[in-house]
Amino acid sequence: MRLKMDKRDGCLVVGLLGELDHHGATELRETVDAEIESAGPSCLVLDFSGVDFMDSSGFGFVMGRYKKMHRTGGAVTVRGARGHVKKMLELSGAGKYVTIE
Amino acid sequence: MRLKMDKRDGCLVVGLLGELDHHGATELRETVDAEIESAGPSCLVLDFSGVDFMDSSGFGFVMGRYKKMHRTGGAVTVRGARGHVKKMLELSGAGKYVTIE
Amino acid sequence: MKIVNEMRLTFLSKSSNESFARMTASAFVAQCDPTIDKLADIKTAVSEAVTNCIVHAYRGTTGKITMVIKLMADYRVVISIRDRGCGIPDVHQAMEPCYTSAPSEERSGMGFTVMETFMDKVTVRSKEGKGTSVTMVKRLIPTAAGGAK
Amino acid sequence: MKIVNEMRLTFLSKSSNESFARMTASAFVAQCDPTIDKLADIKTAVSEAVTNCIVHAYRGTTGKITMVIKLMADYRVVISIRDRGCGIPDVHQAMEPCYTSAPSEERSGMGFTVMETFMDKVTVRSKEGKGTSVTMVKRLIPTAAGGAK
Ligand SMILES: Nc1ncnc2c1ncn2[C@@H]1O[C@H](COP(=O)(O)OP(=O)(O)O)[C@@H](O)[C@H]1O
Ligand SMILES: Nc1ncnc2c1ncn2[C@@H]1O[C@H](COP(=O)(O)OP(=O)(O)O)[C@@H](O)[C@H]1O
Repeated sequence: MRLKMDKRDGCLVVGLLGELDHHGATELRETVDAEIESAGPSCLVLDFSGVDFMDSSGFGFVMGRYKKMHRTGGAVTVRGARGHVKKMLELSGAGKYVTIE
Repeated sequence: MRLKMDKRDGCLVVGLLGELDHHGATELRETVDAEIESAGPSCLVLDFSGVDFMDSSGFGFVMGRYKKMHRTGGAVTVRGARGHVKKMLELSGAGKYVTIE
Repeated sequence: MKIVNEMRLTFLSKSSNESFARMTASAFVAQCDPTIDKLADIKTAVSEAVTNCIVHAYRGTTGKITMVIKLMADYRVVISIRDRGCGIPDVHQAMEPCYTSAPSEERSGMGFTVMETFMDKVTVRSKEGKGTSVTMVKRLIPTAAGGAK
Repeated sequence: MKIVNEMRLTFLSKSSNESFARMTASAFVAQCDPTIDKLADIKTAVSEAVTNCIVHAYRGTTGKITMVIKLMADYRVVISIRDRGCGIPDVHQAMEPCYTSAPSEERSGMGFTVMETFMDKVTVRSKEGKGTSVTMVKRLIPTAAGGAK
């Protein structure tokens, strides 16, 4: 997977590109977490508009970032999911913890 | 494979869409030959701009149509091949028998 | 029921093979002209089963995973994914939503739930120390009783 | 030389599996980040070898074709395609450009020539009545001696 990271008004915006499976999630996790630790954003936006595929490893990735942000009181938004990826996010029940736009 | 057939000034123009392998060539052969027999064109144009892949079964397909047209004195032109398909046509030596544009 | 086409793929339990397994399944099933939605369902279920072999069955080692796909004359697709890894001590518990033996690795415990949601039938056979096989069935065209295409 | 990743695919000698075999090879080799040109070369060579199993080896019947792909640590890809079909009586003759035993079916006799043109090495082993195996090697990155990438 590839990443685009951007800071806007105290928010860290992470654009994910590619297939968010166990392999992809493993590739991204460290980079995103390192950025969260150094930037200390009050909110994290995960832009899923470039995600072509997601399985339950993607749920784990979203919830893992939620837990990390939650520790410092930060919020997580998932944005731009389409088609099958959107269906998967709904199935995951992640909407109870993070905002799905 | 899919086909588009069109008649222009005594020419039969056949647009091929898809992958021209042994499976694809087998699918097309009869349809194209039936059209040649019923229309009796003086020239046959094979439009390869929609061909994404070709292997040596494609050589056989081109030469087979050349032989058929040649019997009644008709000519064959292959048009629009790109990239790998073009490289394959050059390798085939078909240029000695048909016009490659 | 007659098998129209069949394939067997064996590959190593490396995470880079997850997408390869999905693509292979998708390329094979594509012969039946499934809808894009059904193809996505199948890719997702395959991804779950294959990931489980990599993450759980062969934890810390590299082993072989076998995927067999059968296209049936009645438009059912039967996919079975097998490993010779650690096996599952309690299959019933493993299949419960949110149960995972690896929460610290950000596993959600939703793998089997996803398979059951997207496929028509999921059967799991497992033996501790011997391995696990997951067989999943999907109907590509609803049966006559189920209505039109 | 160390094998980095490996797969084995078995499928039936149906012509609809020609594109499936190419796609599978392409999806597996894609892990090495080959150029688009080299990937097209590999797909073409795989297509030739698989088609030969369908058209010649199992003429008039349906048999099994096995494709094994190994990705080596030195960026070589080794692909072997095997059948248990009729075998080739004279391999040397079979590999000559334009030789075909089936001219009436619009075979061009260029299959082996295409494999040899697009791959770095092609080895054919065959035994009449037993089957044929074609092993093809392609270097994805030229060796140090061969120059830069
Ligand atoms: N192939 C397998 N081999 C061994 N254990 C498995 C296998 N597949 C699943 N399991 C067990 O079942 C549990 C639930 O699996 P699953 O629902 O896919 O969730 P997750 O993979 O997120 O843990 C896993 O945590 C693991 O303990
Ligand atoms: N797997 C095979 N089994 C049996 N015969 C084969 C096989 N592959 C090739 N041959 C023989 O070698 C000949 C040349 O093969 P090839 O160069 O691919 O050309 P073509 O397939 O167009 O005939 C074939 O015509 C056939 O007689």
